[in-house]
Amino acid sequence: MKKSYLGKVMIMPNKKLKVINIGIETFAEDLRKQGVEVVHVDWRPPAGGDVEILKLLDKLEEGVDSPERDCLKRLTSKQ
Amino acid sequence: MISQPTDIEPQTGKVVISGEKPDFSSSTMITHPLRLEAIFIGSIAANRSFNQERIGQVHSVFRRAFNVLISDNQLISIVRRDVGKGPINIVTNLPQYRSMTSIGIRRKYEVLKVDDLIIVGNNVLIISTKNAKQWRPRKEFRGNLLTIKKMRDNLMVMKEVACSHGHFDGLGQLIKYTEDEHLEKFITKKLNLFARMALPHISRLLKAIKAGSSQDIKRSAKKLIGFGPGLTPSADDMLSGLMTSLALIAENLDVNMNFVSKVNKDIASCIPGRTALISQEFLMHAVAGEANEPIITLIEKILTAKPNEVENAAKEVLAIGDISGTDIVLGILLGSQLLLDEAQYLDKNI
Amino acid sequence: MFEEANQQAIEKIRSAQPLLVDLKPAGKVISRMSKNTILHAGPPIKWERMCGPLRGAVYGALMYEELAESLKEAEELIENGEILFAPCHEYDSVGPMAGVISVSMPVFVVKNEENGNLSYSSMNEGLGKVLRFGAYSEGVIRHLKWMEMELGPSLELAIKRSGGINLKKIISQALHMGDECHNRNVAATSLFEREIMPLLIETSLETKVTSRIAKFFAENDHFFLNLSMAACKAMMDAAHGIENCTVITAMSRNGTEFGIRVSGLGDRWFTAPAPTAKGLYFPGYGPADANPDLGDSSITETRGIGGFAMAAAPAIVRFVGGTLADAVSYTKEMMTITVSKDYNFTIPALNFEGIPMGIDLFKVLNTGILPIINTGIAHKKPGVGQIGAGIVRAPMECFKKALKALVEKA
Amino acid sequence: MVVRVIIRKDTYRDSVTLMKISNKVAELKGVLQAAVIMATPTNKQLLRDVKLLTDEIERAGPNDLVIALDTENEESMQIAVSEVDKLLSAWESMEVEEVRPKTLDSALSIMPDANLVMISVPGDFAKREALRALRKGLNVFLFSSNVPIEEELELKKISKERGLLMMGPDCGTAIINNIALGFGNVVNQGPIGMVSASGTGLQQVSTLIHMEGLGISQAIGTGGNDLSKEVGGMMMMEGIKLLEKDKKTQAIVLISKPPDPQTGEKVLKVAGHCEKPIVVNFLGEEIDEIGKRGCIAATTLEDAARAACALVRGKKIEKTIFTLPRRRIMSMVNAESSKLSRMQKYVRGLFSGGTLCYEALVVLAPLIGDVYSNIPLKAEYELEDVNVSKRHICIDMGSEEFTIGRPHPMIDFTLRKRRIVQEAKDPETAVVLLDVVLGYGAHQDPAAELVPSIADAKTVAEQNGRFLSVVASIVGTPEDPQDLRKQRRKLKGAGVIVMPSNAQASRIAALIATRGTVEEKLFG
Repeated sequence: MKKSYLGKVMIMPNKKLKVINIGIETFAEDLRKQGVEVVHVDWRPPAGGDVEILKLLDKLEEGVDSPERDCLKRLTSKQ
Repeated sequence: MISQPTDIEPQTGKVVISGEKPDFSSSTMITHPLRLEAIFIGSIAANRSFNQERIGQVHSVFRRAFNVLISDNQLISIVRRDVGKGPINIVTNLPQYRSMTSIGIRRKYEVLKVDDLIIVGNNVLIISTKNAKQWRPRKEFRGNLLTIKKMRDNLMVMKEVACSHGHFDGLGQLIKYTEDEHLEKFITKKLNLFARMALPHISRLLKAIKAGSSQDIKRSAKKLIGFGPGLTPSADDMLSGLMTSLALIAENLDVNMNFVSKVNKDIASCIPGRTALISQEFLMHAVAGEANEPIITLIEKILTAKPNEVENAAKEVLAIGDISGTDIVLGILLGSQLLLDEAQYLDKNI
Repeated sequence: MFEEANQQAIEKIRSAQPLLVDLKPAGKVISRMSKNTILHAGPPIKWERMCGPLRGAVYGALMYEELAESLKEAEELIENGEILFAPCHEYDSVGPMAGVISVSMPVFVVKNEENGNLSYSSMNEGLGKVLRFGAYSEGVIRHLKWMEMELGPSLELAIKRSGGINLKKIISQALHMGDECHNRNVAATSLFEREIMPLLIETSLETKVTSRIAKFFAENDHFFLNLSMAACKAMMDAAHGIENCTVITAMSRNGTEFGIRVSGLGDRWFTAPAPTAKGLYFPGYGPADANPDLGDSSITETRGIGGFAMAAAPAIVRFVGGTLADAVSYTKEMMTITVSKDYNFTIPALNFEGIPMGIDLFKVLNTGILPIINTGIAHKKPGVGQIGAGIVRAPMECFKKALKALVEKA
Repeated sequence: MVVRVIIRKDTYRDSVTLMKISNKVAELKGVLQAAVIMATPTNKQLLRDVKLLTDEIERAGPNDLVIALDTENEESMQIAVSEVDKLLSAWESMEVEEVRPKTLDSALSIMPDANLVMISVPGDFAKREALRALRKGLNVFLFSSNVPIEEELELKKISKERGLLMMGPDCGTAIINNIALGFGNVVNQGPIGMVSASGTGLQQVSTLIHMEGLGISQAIGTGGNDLSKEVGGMMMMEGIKLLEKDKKTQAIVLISKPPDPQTGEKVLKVAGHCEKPIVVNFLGEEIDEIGKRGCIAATTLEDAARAACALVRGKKIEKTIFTLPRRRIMSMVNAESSKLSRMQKYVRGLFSGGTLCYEALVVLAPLIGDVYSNIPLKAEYELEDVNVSKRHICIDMGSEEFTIGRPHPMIDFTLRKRRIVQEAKDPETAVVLLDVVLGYGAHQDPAAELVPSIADAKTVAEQNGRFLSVVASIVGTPEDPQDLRKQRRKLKGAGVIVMPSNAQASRIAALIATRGTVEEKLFG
């Protein structure tokens, strides 16, 4: 059974929120004002905002983009 | 809810950054300037820059600001919003994620003034001052004064915030021990090198101020100015906090003005040549109770506002530089305590 | 599965060893190259749709090959369908700007030792009125003849003596000397000359000849560009044609259309209208005079130098209207759309980070970040030449089309 | 002991940078001291004292940067020196501006231990980003709206499998570990947990709890559609389980607009089995429905807040009609209504918070009969044209028809200001009823925005021989950036009757509009 990340965030009282903000930048600033570490993503619409293309893309990437591999990737990327 | 990631912060949009979108109006091979708007211009910066064609030369470049050397060792600072208003500051709308060090400005670049434009380097940066408001550090505070007791409570609030949010690699470490006027007895406590070395001089300075002895004030000031880590040496920050608070509180509270201004003048007399240029600037203004807005606001809040406002104001100051903010707060704490004692004494006895 | 395929491609690109091994008239080395073949930059295009500079270059080439005496004759030939137009890329070749190569033009022969594949590129003519910008005056043709009769054969001898000049080495050194090997080649050109001159002298030509060649080199900072392109072509072709591979193996423009090729999608081109570069113009010119983007030189970006290595060339970041910080962020940005980095080529300003390697179709679409290309800006009228320099982004449309093709295939 | 100094003539670095260097180096093995200081006379003296002074420094001036190193041995000195050089040159070679990552992946490479992703991109793209975040084991706060329901379902399924928070889509606010996300208020940490499908509902309850002197343990937002038939209250049920486990939580409050019947039942069942006491406010939902399942039912957000507080304090739960005594209220009412002309008889509620609007409808309906709206209680009271008032109205100005192409009314007051004056022109308008929402994300000074148009409105009425009564409630705390007290003062200054809660504001509006005739009905 996977470890519950949520448990980490919610139940440990001194667990620090560390936030990645994608979209409206003022949200990032509001969090900084509250002393939260934030990384703001300078987001732009993928595929030039072409939703149909994105559907195709997701279809192709299904399986390729399997969660397990992502987790693995993150673990390795941390080293 | 909002269905577009439109950034509600307008200034990010304003800036025309060269690179992928150069401005086509000019069809010659000159470098394309970054255009900024000045929002506020400090009164002193205005005097220093606006009656001349050639303002000066870029002296130093930092992430949030760059300094221009005018003449006979005077500076003005061109700063990002997050630095805030100040007597020698020109506040621009450079968005926070752009660093002054990365917009092509280099040391020794010429800084010229054409009409209401400030031009840096060979058209590397052009700042329009057309819509800039003048800012002069306020001396009289707006809100009604609190009782001395309440002011003291506010000081405690500031102290607590500093203890929890401060950086203690400099003299700021002493904040924890400012209860007792005989500071030096804590010398045995585990202090960092700088705090340990500075402590005796600080407590001597405080005694000297109480006693009003110019000689001793100068003696210990000389030991302190330019002392400590950081670009603006730790002790300088402490002193500018001290002098600013003395001047401003004296201005607003019923205590002997001349006494204070004399203290500050004595300290001022020791400054020249003893510390880095930038630090010297801050000290010199502090003498007259002039400082960057966050510092003034903090002192104002201590005298007039509720604890939570003091807390926020203190956080603003603590955020200055790395350890500078904490050192400044130390100075404010010492200065305020001094004058509040004085004021209370007058309340009682006159 | 894409992942594995892409890793394969990356290995091919990383391990490629491009050597300059020969220099011969195109007809002698490029297969399928006939007397009436005209190779041009970018994806395939019919005469009717060719832009000014390209047409100019074609006229020039036909007259240079003495297939036509005048424009009129040239046009007749073309209208009678006697001329076979084809993209350089489809003949293992690359050419800057118009990129026109005809049968008797001497071309560099670059061999990828690792993989055995060959690539070819024309010799750089220098600046001013030149064929690649569509100039076809007598002077231009005379210069081409000189390159064919004197420069070509002489260099051929020298190159033969060298036993193969390692272009990878030169490029990686040049990146440490302020070149990005697309819009700036001063260092690379000097490095190349340092290798070639002694050999050239050994070949004991007349002093007059040697000095003419030396002078030609000295006046042409961009001589290495065509070699840089051939090297990149040799490296990228090694990664072409891998099943399920989504790495972009070619980006190229013919002045009308911008085209890309994807490793796993065979020799198909995915095209969109060519964008016009944004940048800085020489005195007296403006965007109105600019021709849409042109040339095979974006093969350098495809390999991860040029615009992708902008951070290596502070000298030209102002030239494309930016600051060093912008340059650094360009390179960092490109890293988000490539499969990997290549530490054979490092960038001092990024603390010796490797260059971005292997543009991934998926990453481009997922991030919406488009490949950035350093480019010269040609005047839209034939023969006027370069009027500025700047940057363009590859059009999103190309990548969308490629994805659709991939889906159909899957 | 080895001593060395590195001097950079006229070198300037941000003090932050300088300190980073000295701290980094000081951490190195074998380094006894590392000081980054300016070569001022006093600092030289110091170096002399600690035996770090060398001729080089003697020669340096107050504007020269000195890095003084003191290490155990030559070897560690070598390391330290090269480290300093590396660090300095790193900044010299390119003083990068703060890197702005372009994708979640690159952001993660900067902050590998991130644990929550906030997403506010357009709806079409929201799912992709959220999905990527969940797959990387990150909790998600999804602010974006217009996300198809089946996508929401997919996201929440995955989050459930992986034990992650999936707050939203269309999630306005949440309070996690005492941090306000999105449109949130600054409230104390405390014993009361919340799960809310309504942003403003969460804000109203959490702020009232704060004003009661208690606080919030965790307030989980679920997004507006969580209790729909399709989504089936997934996140709310997860939330309840979580708060049940959470040691800091003593009582739980659930907030939602009326849920889909089966879903509501499912949720209440889970709530019923929870060991901790649960207060439920499903605006307008039949009380006994909830009571049956062992939860405490609250008709208004305020009652929900007070009930939770009472539970924690072990006090008896009481309904609040007004916090002020009846007499005070009635004199306020008379003072206002006596000035009204005969024609003026309608309440005109203009809301920025959807839930607050709905609550007003629920409170007003039994008092003054049916109220027209763009989100009516009964279909027949749907306004055919939201821009034209008829009889009593309560309008949610945060809903689609008003927000297309412009920011939410909590940020952009243009439309509401215009409407206030418009209502003042209508001879039948007796009371304009407003909500004012403070906190992060909201306008930095709503009162300053409203006061001028309220003044205009009142003059318009006056010029036509009428008096316009304006009633408002403020959702916020004194700790909010806008400071509740400041806002209240400004509004009162403009002649606005400011009530402590939306419910109370609605009630007094009803009293004023009816000249107190509903007093008996109200106080019973």
